[in-house]
Formats: sequence, structure tokens, C-alpha cells
Amino acid sequence: MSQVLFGVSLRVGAGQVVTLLGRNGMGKTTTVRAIMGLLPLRAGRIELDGRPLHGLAPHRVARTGLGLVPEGRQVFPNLTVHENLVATAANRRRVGAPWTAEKVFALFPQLAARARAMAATLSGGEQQMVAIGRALMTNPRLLVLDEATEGLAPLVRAEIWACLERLKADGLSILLIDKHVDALTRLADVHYVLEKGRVVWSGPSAELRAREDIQHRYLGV
Amino acid sequence: MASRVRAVTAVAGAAALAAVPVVAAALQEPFYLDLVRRVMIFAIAAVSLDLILGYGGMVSFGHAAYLGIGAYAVAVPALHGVHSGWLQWPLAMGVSALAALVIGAISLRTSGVYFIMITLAFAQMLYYLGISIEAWGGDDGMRLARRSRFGGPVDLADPYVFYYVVLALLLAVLALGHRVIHARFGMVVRAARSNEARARAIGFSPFRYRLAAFVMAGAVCGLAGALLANQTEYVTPGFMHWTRSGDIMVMVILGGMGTFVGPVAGAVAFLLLENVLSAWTVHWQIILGPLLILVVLYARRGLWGAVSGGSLGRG
Amino acid sequence: MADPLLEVRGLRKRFGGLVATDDVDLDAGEGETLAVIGPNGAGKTTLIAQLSGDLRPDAGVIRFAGEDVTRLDAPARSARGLARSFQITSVFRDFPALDNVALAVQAHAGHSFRFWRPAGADRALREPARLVLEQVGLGMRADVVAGVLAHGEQRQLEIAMALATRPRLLLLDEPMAGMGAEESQQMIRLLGTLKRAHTIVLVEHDMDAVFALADRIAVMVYGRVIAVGSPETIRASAEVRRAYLGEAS
Amino acid sequence: MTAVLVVEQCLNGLQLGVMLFLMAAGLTLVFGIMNLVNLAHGSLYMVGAYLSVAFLEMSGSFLAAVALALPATLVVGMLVEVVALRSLYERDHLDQVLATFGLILFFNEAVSIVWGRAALFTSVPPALGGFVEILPGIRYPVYRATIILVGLAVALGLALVVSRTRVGMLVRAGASNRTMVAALGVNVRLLYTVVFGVGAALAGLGGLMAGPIYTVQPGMGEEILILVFVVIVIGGIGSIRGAVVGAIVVGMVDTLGRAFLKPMLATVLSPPAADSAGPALASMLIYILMAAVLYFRPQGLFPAVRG
Repeated sequence: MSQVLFGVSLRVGAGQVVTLLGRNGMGKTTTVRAIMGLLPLRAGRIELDGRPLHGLAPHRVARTGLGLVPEGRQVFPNLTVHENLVATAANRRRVGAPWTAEKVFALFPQLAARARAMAATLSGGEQQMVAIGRALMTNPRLLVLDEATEGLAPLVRAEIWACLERLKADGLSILLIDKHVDALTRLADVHYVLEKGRVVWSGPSAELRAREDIQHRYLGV
Repeated sequence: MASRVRAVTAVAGAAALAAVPVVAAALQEPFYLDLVRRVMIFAIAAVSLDLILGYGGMVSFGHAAYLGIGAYAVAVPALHGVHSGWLQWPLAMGVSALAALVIGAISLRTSGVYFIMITLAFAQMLYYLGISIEAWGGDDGMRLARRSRFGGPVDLADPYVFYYVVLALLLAVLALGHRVIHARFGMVVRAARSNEARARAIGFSPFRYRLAAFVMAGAVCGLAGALLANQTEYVTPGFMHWTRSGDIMVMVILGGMGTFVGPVAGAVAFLLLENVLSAWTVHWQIILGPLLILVVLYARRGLWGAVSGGSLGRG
Repeated sequence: MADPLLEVRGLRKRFGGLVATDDVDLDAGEGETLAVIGPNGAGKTTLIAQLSGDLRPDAGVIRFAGEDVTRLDAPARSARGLARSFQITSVFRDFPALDNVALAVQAHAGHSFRFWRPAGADRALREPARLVLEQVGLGMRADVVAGVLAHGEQRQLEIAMALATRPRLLLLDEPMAGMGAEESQQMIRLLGTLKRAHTIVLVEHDMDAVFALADRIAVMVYGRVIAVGSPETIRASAEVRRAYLGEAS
Repeated sequence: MTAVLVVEQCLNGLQLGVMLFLMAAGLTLVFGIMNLVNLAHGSLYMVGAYLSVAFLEMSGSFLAAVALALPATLVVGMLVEVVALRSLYERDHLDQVLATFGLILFFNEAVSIVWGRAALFTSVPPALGGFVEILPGIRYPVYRATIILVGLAVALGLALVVSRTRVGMLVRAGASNRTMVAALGVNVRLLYTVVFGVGAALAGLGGLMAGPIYTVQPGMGEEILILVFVVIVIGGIGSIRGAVVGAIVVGMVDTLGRAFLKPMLATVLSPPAADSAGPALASMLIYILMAAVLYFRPQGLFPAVRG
């Protein structure tokens, strides 16, 4: 296995929205997979609230409070929308008002009508909503979204952004991989730009907006 | 380097096999002659399976079917007084090839675990068919009144002559297999195993080539069946039982699949192991079973792979 | 304009609720390089798979050199001169590089029911294969087992295998995927030399490559082709910028 | 051929189908969610049969034997999964076939060491002896009727568990994308061990019920296993619905073929010809059926949805 990441460091503060930016093949998804325990680390540490996550099996990582919305959605095609939401639902940290399917349907009203439909029959945008809802139903402290708006129509994309705004307002921490710099600078607090497995730039939204050179060089905008 | 080691070992192995009758005669232990002849017959069967399993990636779990067909193709004519090997043996290969053509044409439409189950099921069908045919002895099978007759000096009743006939056939099968696998035909079969999508994209339709390989393997195994009938001088449906298919497959894997010497080494190792273990305890399979699991878990390339450094798909 | 070499009309493919290609019309003229760009998930790879015959479209027609090939499978299309490379490198990993290419030559040299002569000593296969390997810059690596070649070299090998089938049309699915800057430059140069002699349909994210190579660019979003035009017009199109580069407003 | 005989043979076919289903359910689930070809599934059937015989002799009570043999088979299954099979999930099918072939040899030999090679005979428990009048004038053994009812109840229960419960959802989700299930916090390894154990217990239940009507002997698992393969190939791998339909079809075709093919052939062929062709054809019938199904639907009748 060849090395894809070279000393990537990043931190997400409580209640913060942080992005990983970069072109395709620069190591963003690899970073997410490493965080989730889906890929072994050659070196390095990953901690949540000071508790080490590296070396844990994926399900243990998830149980510490990481909710993954993976690249390509990966909903369970042979389960209904409702089943997708409840199958892996859990409230392991015993939060007072856990997520329920009803709350997810309130967040994405168009899913409610399709609750009994097989996930395979949904449109891409609806599948994305299911994937987000499914992660929320594990009541995470940190939501990790890998290319959550890829290939979605602008209106649907806007709806996803709006949903993330609301989750942020509720105090959820979010780590976000995406390409839409304009929308991200409005939503996120801090950005990390990856190029060939290294962090080549990081900083707050205002600074990224100002640095058109960074945007051109690494993000191809 | 590895190829030289392989060549030397192969030649030494052939020489050792040729010397067995001399040694057995000197030691006055005809049992060894019998045992090694049996080993070589199974080696032919294992080599034929390796052609499709090791080189073609087709996990056929019903290879013993052709062993049985080949054996019946000797015993049934013999039952009707036809003892000529010139008729029996080509018949064994022909009928086996035909059966392989039908089974292959159906099962090669599928792949993966379906293929495994279907080949197994068809072989088992032939096994039950054998049991249900009362005229051919049903469950008990048939005794072979006499070994296949060829005329001239080739008298299989002479154990030494029979031995060298088997050895010659084994070497011929190995040589032919080597040619086929390195010819254009073999390249397609191996390429389709290596990467089917790629093979299709450059313009090969793997099905026909796989089917042809499947038929060839069936025919060669049918020949092994004809030899086996002569060896044991009786034929039962048990030749086709699925555990027999399992045994042949174990020989291939144990020796190292996708190599030429591997299946032969595997047949030697398997049957010697059976011999040694069963002399020690009637429950020898309780040792063989876990041993197999250990081989799968820790020694996947088999004996020959460990010896020669040869790897899958080449050699 | 003469009839295009490749003509796609109303191509449609659904996976459950996902419309992967939605009424796609495309043409590629003889000798032309057509780049297909668009965000991930826009249906580009599905389009390539339908053009190469690995996926059967739900509706629509694909005509190649005037012949309707919609219902032909991949080997049959390869025989007619359609060659493809894969997004995820796809070579015969346990064969030497030269054998990989020789196999591609063999696939187009009549049937392979030849059981006797060793293919490894067959000059009718080896010589053309060697030439193609040299053409893509792998001449020195002919005897290296494909699985141990560097990633960039494996991608070159893929191109070589496609070329060895003497194609009329090359379907290249992200030939630069996963390459370093230097390897990418090399690949662009290689494709630049092929461009003169071949018709190419190129799916690629690397915009440097696209603008360096393409005669025309088609932009795909949500399974639809939303714009086709010269590189200049595509670069200038506000609609393309909005859909592809992601301004949500 | 009387109507009574036809009904009776249909019931026998149903009863065989039910037994096949108990085996097929575990096998198809294990394949569907773990992608594991388990040839040794028949051994678990055999283990269930032997354990129930042993417990019956120890306790003298059929109920106690059932109550002990089922959990014991479940434990044996889970042990096998943990010790031998767990590390094979990522391997190719060939490795799995070989290793589980090794398991078969081991189990067959182990039971023959403990209980001997000769077949054991057990009798139908007294409470389930005798006959019941199913339709006016048609009497059927209570024991076989019980097997049918138990089997149908298990099928129904299993269908409910798979379609309605959280565990069932996880099983289906795992079949399409196990990595994602793990990434959402589910201990997939444990889930697999449990599913494997339940599959083993179902096979054991089949073996337990088979005891009094078939013979209990080493290798008994493989004979039924191959029928079960035919069931699964016909029904579609990984599909419970396919297992139900395939099992009933195979059970019916096999039973009715053996019962009626010979007399039917006798109406068109000479009696000696029918005598020899009948059994031969009957033994091939389900395989011919399988070939026919495959010809038209290479993925079986109910291919499972995979991601």
C-alpha cells in the first residue's frame, strides 16, 4: 500500500464547522477513512476530547461520537428510508433529546413522504438526506461529511447547506469535505487545503475568501 | 533462477518415478508399485483440474464426475465383452468431454459461488444416476473382468507395463498441458482469470475459451478415470462422489495451483499422507481436516509454491 | 460535415432512482478529441461504460462508423475498433507488460484456438506489442510484471493495450487519475501525440489536460449534457461555471 | 395412483421442503451477509442430529433433548465461526471451500469416533406418534405433520425477524454494505458470529427433527447439503424468500418424481424400460430443474439486492 497522507494535522473545535478542501485525489477521503478507522495509520494520533481514536475498530470510533456521511452516500439500497434511519440508530452518550426518525423527517420534509420507499429508488439528493439523517440518528458529537453535495442539483445543494446551518446552530461540530468554496466560506469557520496528501494552507473563512491565489492554485476555481 | 530450480526438480521427479518399479522389484514390495501408479493416475486428474482451476480460475467442484464417467466407459463395454482399450479409452475421453461440454455450457453462464455449487450439483447428479442404474450394479458397481486390451507388448495385466503406460501418459499430459497453457489459447484463458473486464475490453469473449478448457480438462480426467478402473479393477458410483472431487481439489491446492508440477506433488503428498495416516489410525481424516484448514490459513501457495517460489498463473 | 464516427442519441440509463445518463446526445467526428467533463457522479463513467458495451442502456442509440452498435457487447465493439481505458487501473497484473500488450494484439489477430505454438515466442504478437510499448514510453519496462509497475506506468500500459487493438476510437476514462504532476505532464504529452492519429473521447477532471487536448468539450451534470462547444466557449460560459464550478446562486 | 397417495406424497414433499428450508436459511444468510461459502453447514445439521440423540439418551425426554441440543448446536456454530471461519471472510471462495471441506472431514470423523460409524436409529417420540386425519380419509403421521408445522413456523418467524426487527435490518444492511454498518457503530464481527450461530441452530433443528425419520450417521449432512445447494441456486443466493420457494419446489419435485415418475413412464414405455429409466430420471429431476432455471435466470428466481 502506498503512502497517500504525509503528516496531516487538523483540529475541529467544539461547535465548529471545519472543511477539508482540495482537488480530487489529494487525500481528503483518505483522511476521513483514516479518522474513522477504516484505514490503518502508519503514524499519527487522532483524538476526540482527548480520548485516542487511532487503532480502534471502525465501530468503536463511531461509538465515541463520530457520525459518518460517506462519499457516494452509501445508503442501504435494500432497506426502506425509515429502516435506513433506525437500523443503526443509537444514543450511546444518553443525550437528553436524541434524534428520532420524526426529527429527521422534520429536517427533510420530502423524506417523510418516502419513508416506506426502498432507498435504491430515491434520487441522489434524497439519498444524501437519508445518509445525513442516518448519521444523525447515531447522535454524534462530530458529523463527518465526505462530498455531501457532489453531483446534486443547485436547489438540492442549497437545501443541504441550509440543513447544515441549522445543525451548526444547534451546536453540532462538523467536519466537511466539499468543493463549493463560496458556500463553504459562508458556513464554515476554519478551512484546511490539501494538496498531494499535505496540508498546504489553513485559515479562517475571511482569509480564504481573500486569498484568490490559494483558490486558483489548489482548488481550481 | 526459480525456473532452473523448477526444471531440475521436475526432471529429478520424472526420473524418480521411472525408477520406482526397479526399486520396488529390488525390495520385493510390489505394494509400492501399486501405490505410486495410483498416485500418478490421480496426478493426471489433478493436472486436468489445475488446467481450469489454477490457470482458468474456474472453481469446479465436480471434477470427479469425469473420473467416474471414464471408469464406466471402461467397465460398461467390458460388461458386454468389449475389452479393447483402443475403444474404451477414447470412449472415456469422448464421453467425458461431452459431459463437460453440457455441464460447462450451463455452469459457465454463472460465476463465483454459483459456479462452485452447480458443478458440485451436476457431479452429484451423475453419482445418483450411477446408483440408480441397476444394470450397472447400482450402488455396488461392477467388477472389471479384465484390464483393457491393447495387443502387442502392451499388456496391462503386467503391473510393470501398466506402470510405465501410466507414467508415459502422465508425462504426455504434462507436456501437452504445458504447450496449451503457453499457446495463444492458454494466454486467453489465463488472461480471463487475471482480469475478465480487461480481457473483454481488448476484445476477447472468454466464454468459448473457458468452455473449451473445461472440455479439455474433462476429457483428460476421463482418461484418468479409465486408468483408475484398470487400476482398481472395479467401478462404483463412489468414484464420482463429491468428496472425491474435494480430494482432487485438495491435491491441486496442496501442491500449488497454477503450476505444472504442483498438482503432481499434491497427489503424491495427499495419497502418501492418506497412506501413512490411515496406517496409524482409521480416523485419519480427523487429522487431515484440520491440516487442510491450516494449509488454507497459512500456506496458500502450496508445497510447490513454497519450494520453487513459483506463483499463480505462471510456471 | 461528414457523418461523425461516433453518434449517440437519446442515451438513458437509470439505477433505481438515480438517473445516471439522461437523454444524452453526443457526436465525435473522425480525428476529433472530445472531452467530457463534469462533477463526480454526473454520469461520465456510466456514459463510457455504455459506449464501450459494459453497460446496456435503457434507451437510446449508439452508432459507430455508421453501424448501430447499441446491442453489441464489449468484445464485439472492441473488434469494430472501440478501445477503452478504465478509471481504476485495469491491467493483467500477473503478466509482464509486454504480455499485456501482446494479448491485446492477439485479441485482434483472429481466433485464439491455437494450442501448440508458444505465444511468448510468436513474433506476430511480440513485435507489434513491443512497438506500441515503445510508443507509450514503456519500451524499457517490457519484461516487468504489470502489477509491480508504478501507478503512472500502469496507466501508460493501459493506453498501450488500447492502442494495440488498432482502434478507431479511444475511450479514455480519467487517464490522469491519481497521477503526480510530472506523470500527468507526461501523459498529456503522450495523448497529444495520439490525438493526431486517433479519435478520442476523454473523460477527465484535470482541466489542464482537458484544455490542452480537447477540440470540443461536453459538460455533463446530473446525467445531462448541458453544454457542448469549443474550449473557449466552454471556459466563457456562465452556465457551465454555475453548474460545474458550483456557485449555488 | 389414487388421490390419497397424491396428497400424501405432496405432504411428504412439503415436509422435505421444510427440512431443506431450515438448512438453506442459515446457508443463504451466511453467504448473503458474510460472503462465505460454508460447505460445513451440513456438518452442523449432523451435529444437531447427534447431539439430540445423545441428549435424548441422557435425559430420556424429547423436550429436554430439544432444549439442550439447539443451544448446543448454536454454540458449536459460534465456536466454528470464531476459530476457523472468521478469518476467511475476506478470502476468495476457493479458500473457503477448501477450509470448510476440511471442517467436514473433521466433523464426520469426530462423530464416528464418539458414536461409531454405524447408523443410529431413534424413534419418534411417543407424544408425536400415530396418525392424524388431515382430510377426510387421509391419515398422515403426526410426527411428519409436526415437522411441517415447525418448519413453516420457523420460516414465518425468520421472515418476521429479518423484515421487522433491528437485527434483521442490520443483517440486510450488512449484506449490501458491511463497512458502512461498522462505520455507523455496529459491531459487525459480533453480529456475524451471532448470525452464524443462529444459522447453525436452524441446521441443528433440521438434523434433530430428521433423526427419527432418516438415519443418523456420519456424512448425513452432505447428502442434504447438496440438495440445499440446488435450493439456493434455484432461489437465488442471499434471499430468504428464494430459500423458501426453492426449498418447497425442490422438496416437491424430488418427492413426487420419485413417487410417480416410474408409473407415469410405464404408461408410455415398456415396464422394464420404465423400471430402469424411472429411478434414473427421478434422481436427476431436480438437477435438470436447476439447469433449466439457470438457463433462464442465471441469478436464481429471487436474486438478493446487493449494493
